[in-house]
Amino acid sequence: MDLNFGTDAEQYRAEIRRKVEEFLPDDWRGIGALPPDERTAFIDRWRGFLIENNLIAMHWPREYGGAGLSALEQTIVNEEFTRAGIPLLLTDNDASGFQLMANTLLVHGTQEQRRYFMPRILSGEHLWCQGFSEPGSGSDLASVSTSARLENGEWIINGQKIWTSAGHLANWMFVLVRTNPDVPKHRGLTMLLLPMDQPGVTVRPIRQINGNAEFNEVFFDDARTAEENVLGEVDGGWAVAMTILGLERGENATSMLLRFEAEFERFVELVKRLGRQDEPAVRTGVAEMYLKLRKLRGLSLRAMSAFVNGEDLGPDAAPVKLAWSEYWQDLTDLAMDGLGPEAILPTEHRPRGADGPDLPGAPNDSGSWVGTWLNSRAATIYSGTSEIQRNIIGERILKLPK
Amino acid sequence: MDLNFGTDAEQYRAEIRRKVEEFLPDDWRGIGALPPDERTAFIDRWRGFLIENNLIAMHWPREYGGAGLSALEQTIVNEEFTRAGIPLLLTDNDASGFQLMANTLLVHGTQEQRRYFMPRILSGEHLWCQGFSEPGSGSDLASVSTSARLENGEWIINGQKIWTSAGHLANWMFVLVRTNPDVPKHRGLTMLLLPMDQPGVTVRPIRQINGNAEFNEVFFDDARTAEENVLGEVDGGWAVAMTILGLERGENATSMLLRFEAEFERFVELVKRLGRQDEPAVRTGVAEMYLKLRKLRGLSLRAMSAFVNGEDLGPDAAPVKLAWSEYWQDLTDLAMDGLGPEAILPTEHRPRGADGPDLPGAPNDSGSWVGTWLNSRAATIYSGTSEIQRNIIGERILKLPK
Amino acid sequence: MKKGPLVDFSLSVEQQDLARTLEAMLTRLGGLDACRTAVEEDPSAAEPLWNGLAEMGLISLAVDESVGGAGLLPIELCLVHEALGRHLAPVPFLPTLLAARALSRCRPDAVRDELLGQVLDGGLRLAEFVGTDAVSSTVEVGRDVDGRLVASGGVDAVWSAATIDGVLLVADVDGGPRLLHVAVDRERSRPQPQALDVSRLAGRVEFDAAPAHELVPEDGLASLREELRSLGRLLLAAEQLGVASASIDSGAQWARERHQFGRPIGSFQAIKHRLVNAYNDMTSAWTLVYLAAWSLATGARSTADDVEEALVAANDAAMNAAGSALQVHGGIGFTWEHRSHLYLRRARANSQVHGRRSAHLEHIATRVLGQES
Amino acid sequence: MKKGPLVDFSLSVEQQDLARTLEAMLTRLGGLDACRTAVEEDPSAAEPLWNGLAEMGLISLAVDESVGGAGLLPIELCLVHEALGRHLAPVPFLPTLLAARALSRCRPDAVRDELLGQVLDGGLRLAEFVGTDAVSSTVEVGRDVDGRLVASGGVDAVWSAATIDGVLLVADVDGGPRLLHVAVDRERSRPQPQALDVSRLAGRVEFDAAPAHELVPEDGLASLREELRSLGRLLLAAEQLGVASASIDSGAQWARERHQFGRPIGSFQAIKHRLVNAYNDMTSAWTLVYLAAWSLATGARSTADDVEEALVAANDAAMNAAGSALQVHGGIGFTWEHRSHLYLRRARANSQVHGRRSAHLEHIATRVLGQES
Repeated sequence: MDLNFGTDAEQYRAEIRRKVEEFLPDDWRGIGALPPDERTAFIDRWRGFLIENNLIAMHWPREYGGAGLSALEQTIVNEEFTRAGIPLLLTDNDASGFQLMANTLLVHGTQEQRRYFMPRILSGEHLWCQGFSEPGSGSDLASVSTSARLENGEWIINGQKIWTSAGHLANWMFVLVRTNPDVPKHRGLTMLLLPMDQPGVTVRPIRQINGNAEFNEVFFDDARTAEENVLGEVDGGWAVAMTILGLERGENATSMLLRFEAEFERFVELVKRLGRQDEPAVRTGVAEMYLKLRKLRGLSLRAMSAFVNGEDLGPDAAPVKLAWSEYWQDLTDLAMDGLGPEAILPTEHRPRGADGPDLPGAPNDSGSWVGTWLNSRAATIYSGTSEIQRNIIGERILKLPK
Repeated sequence: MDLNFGTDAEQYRAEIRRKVEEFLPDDWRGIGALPPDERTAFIDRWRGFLIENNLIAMHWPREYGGAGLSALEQTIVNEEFTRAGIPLLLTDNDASGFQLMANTLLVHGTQEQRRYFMPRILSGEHLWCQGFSEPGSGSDLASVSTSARLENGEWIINGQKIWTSAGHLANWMFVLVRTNPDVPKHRGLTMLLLPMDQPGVTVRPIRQINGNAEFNEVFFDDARTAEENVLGEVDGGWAVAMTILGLERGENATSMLLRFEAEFERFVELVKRLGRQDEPAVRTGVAEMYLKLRKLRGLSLRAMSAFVNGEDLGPDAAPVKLAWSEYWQDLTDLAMDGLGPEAILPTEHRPRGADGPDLPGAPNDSGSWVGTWLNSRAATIYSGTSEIQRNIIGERILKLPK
Repeated sequence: MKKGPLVDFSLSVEQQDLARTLEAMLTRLGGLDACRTAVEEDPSAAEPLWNGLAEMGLISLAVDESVGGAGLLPIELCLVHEALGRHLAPVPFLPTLLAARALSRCRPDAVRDELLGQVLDGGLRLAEFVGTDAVSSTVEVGRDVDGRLVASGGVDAVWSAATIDGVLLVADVDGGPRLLHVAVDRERSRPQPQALDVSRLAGRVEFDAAPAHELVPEDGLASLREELRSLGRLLLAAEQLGVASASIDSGAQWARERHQFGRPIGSFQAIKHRLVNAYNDMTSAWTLVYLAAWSLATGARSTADDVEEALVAANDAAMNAAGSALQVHGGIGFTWEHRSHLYLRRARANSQVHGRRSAHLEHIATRVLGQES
Repeated sequence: MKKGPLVDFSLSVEQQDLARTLEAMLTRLGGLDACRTAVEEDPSAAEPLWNGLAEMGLISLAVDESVGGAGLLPIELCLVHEALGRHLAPVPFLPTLLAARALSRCRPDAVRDELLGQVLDGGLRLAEFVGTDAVSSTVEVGRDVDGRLVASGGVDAVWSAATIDGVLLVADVDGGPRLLHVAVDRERSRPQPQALDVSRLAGRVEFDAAPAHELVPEDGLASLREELRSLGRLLLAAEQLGVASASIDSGAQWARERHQFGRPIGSFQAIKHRLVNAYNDMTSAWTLVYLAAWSLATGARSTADDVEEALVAANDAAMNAAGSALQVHGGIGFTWEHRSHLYLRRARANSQVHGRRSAHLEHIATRVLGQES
């Protein structure tokens, strides 16, 4: 057990921090402080910085155009970018492309697939999305019914997917389909790679309760893809899906933590701005939240430690997800209570993503907190509901029966 | 809706209160304030008072020697006795005899059974206990395996019961046994009435975590009872058991509430004695507990209203049980936190029953709270665990599937 | 001794009729769908509902008989607000009712009498900031050339802002707080889309030298404010019971229908017990709301405290129920098209109106433990 | 750049060996059964355990090398206390260890040297009230005819009271607080059966003109008390992790074996998720305890705060785990014979030692929000 950061790591961190500081303007307060219409231009300049410093695909091996950084270096870079108030993903499709698709190709892809797809992710030519859930298959993923059959060297796909993040912006999709209806449900699935720009594919955005539309329904009506566009084995799609769902490896554990720590500071500022810091129930509530944040810190550091030391976190990733999603809902509930009548007609500022705290540098106002409160409601549902997370811990760690 | 007490009721209450006050000594502070060795003598005098005022079996019909009080009158009497700090049950067997057995005889007993057994309960000749749970059958009561077979006009009983309250003091038991192993499990059960003073019955007390032994294991080794000692139908014991388990009719709803309200006052006294009333987390915790107590009050009044108005509370009894048992555990946890190091070596005063707050008038000391804290741990287990209560509400009120 | 009455929670035949009639009307007029249409497309979709409520004469339940009402009937009003909450009625019924109560408790004059008459007829919709403070209020009151009071400025968080005819508020006049009615030009009011509770069509109402009329409370302004605060809190608490009940019904229905892993999800205890906890919270809050209504009806000294405790319990119950219903629905509950967020927003917005939970807790602590020293 | 080290939570080979050896010894010496025997029948049943710990020389992990120890090793000490908590070891190891630490930080003299030597050899069991206040302390210190210090009175809540050889405590001498060692006559000490934690065999220790010796802390008494408070809290928190872990194991095992309604009860989510919540509490508390141990080991300025937060988290985790295990066991868990209550009592008693949860919360609030004004 050694809970210090090593000297080498601190040197590397200092180097990254210096580069970032040189790049950023003097009055930089985080991307949330930029007027929304200037953010795209900033992201483009930032992409240039990443390319210049060979940090654009930092976790990919060099042979596919990545930076080949070690787990420790990735962690440090992610932390430093987060600390600077810069999002780690530059487009809405980066999570699916740079992270999920690329990492899965490295596990299950053929050499040809890697050589073909990875450079196109890097260049931005291919923008990926994922097709897993269906209206009838949410927590019970193995029950998907979208079907694919092989005809004349092409897969013909019919059915529907839902909750496809950034599907309206993507031109490729990895999609879990049923290729054999006659075997037990886990064994008849295949992961296909599918070009979206074709008549058989229809994308319909879903408006969420925060007013945004990040997710989509995707309909397949004799959609087609080439026979070789199978990731992994035919009828072996379940294993590939499990790889993808298990890709929460820990490189973001501490950068996510930094976002929550920054948000907690905003929360304390809010409490003080509202003048409620002497109220007994506020003091008690804030102390309880701080304790939860500290526990989240402990769990996040442990997850990061496992990642850096090359261990597989496995089911121990579930307590981290549970901790942050439930902490987040409690914190935003407390912020809403603090806002009182201000929250009824909030400012027009609306945080966009439901994946975590408002952007760094964003105004600390009623719009920010009302939007964040709404967004936080989704956190116990996506990426495996809290109920499923608890089942995972109960069955895989405590060995309780199904 | 009429949430006042009526004038007639208030007159009756005043009359009862006057009689009780006349009986009690001037310095009376509740039975818990008596030295333990004087309590039995007091209970004996109190029994005389009850007999004299025809209140000894107040809910029984007059033809069986009861007072035949209306539901409203029973409620008022129970409240007044409780307010005066006198326990409603005079012996440990009264709950099984005066309440469960007598009320069940009134529903399922034959005229002969009522005429034979009820006077003997009244005189104290028969002291009853119940035999339901078995080591393998707790929440799943229908799976009991203690067996009875008919031989030469007698039932021969073999098996084991557990959690028999006051079984070591009883001389009769109503016992749920399997008389037909070849039908679905709910349909092969019979409720037998069994004399305990016989060689085939062995009673072994179970020491509880509070150091007391109120419960027992009871072993049957060719125990016998006469063929006619069946309550209800042969193989119809499940219906009788359900009647018994449903006998929480509401007459005690408000007297139980009064006990918790008195305990809350003791708790507030304790907080002040410890000088912790200005601590923010104490203020918050006390306010949250008070809110829970108020909710318990609302639920208890509703249960009493249903009883007085002749309605069957049915599954709506479950929220009351859940509310008080979980409130009680939270309150005693808070009291333990307040006690701090005092609780490590508490006074020797140990509250006895796990069925509710310490006796009225008992010393407000560390022994009282440590003992009550331990006792409260059982409240979410006995009389249907919290898990079972929630199933009942979910399935019978919200119509959720099993 | 005869049976009861003694703490009888059952509804009288008249009360049952009232609840049934109102429920039937709300269902006939489209229930939640009407709300959805009013929110998404055309605010006037809520007109039939307002007219239906007006025809039932429900405002009169908050006005004494001496001034043309039916007498203040808190139990009946709670039943009404439970139903309105259940259907998320997108009309400014509660503020109008509270304004009517306020008008009825003011010294009669021509303006008051006309306003009260119109309100009782359902011809006027009012906003009310007497029992609560107006949000972001910037109202300046002066006099026009004829010496008549005129108000300029605006208030935020007005329910159904686009349909409001006037506002009852407290503002400084000649150096002291006065109760005023300010006429509203509907052209200057509109709902704002970022409102927390989109089903309220809440928004900002602005005045520019609008005619204002001073009203004189019979028992003084402070006493009127206190009365309206208790009544407003009680009825909002009752509305929260309706929000909770509809949320639990919605969640339970989905849990019965939705299958995963070959079973209805309601058979999983994680789902079942979550809904049960919400049901228990609602049930206990229900008892506190009606006990508080009884306190108010009988003028009990504990009324303000009883109402405060009922309000906290009802807010908690509504938030728990709406949050649980959303979670039980999973992804579909997070979509704009689904009703889950409408209930969640209503539950939360209602919780914001009458003081913070943290402040209520400290009031309770003070009652139990005494002032913090 | 090479891999790590960077926040590495994994145990070194030596640490794993230490944990394994200790666990094996505790199991070999009867584990919980030995505790049960010591509690129910004969306190001397715990002797082999004490001797085993002494042979392993574990006290030396709290004593600097300069005075004969192995250097203060908080991580290793946490591992040791996790194991002791898991087995509810009925020996006064922690107070003796803290006393040893205190002795090692005092100015050497003949008495100190002899006491320290004996403690390091395992020949002495001490109670310690330096980092905490003694409970119900009524100690009066005076001088005998030869001018030597003597103490009379007693202290409550001494662990393993019947086996204690001496007490380290702070008492007034000549008008100021001093650190004293008071020799104990074992005949005057006994466990008391109503003790909350029966497995501690806690009781009252009394003195009657017992020889007392003043010890002089090298860096002053206040600084020593603070150091011992942090170390004591940390190790008690580590013990709570062991209590939590054993409780969860016990509950999970029962949930796998016990069948009701034709299924193992662990397949019901009400049971499964309850144990999972306890596991999550324990896991997060585990990380805070070891991070706090690291702070203490490296002398971080945040040590006292880190330790306080770890302690609250570990107390909560132990209470949740022990309470959940009892509930999962149902009736059988409420019996004296079952181990559930031993864990519950230990978890609760440990939570009573180092300040109230409410007070810790207010300290945290002050750190985050500033003093209440």
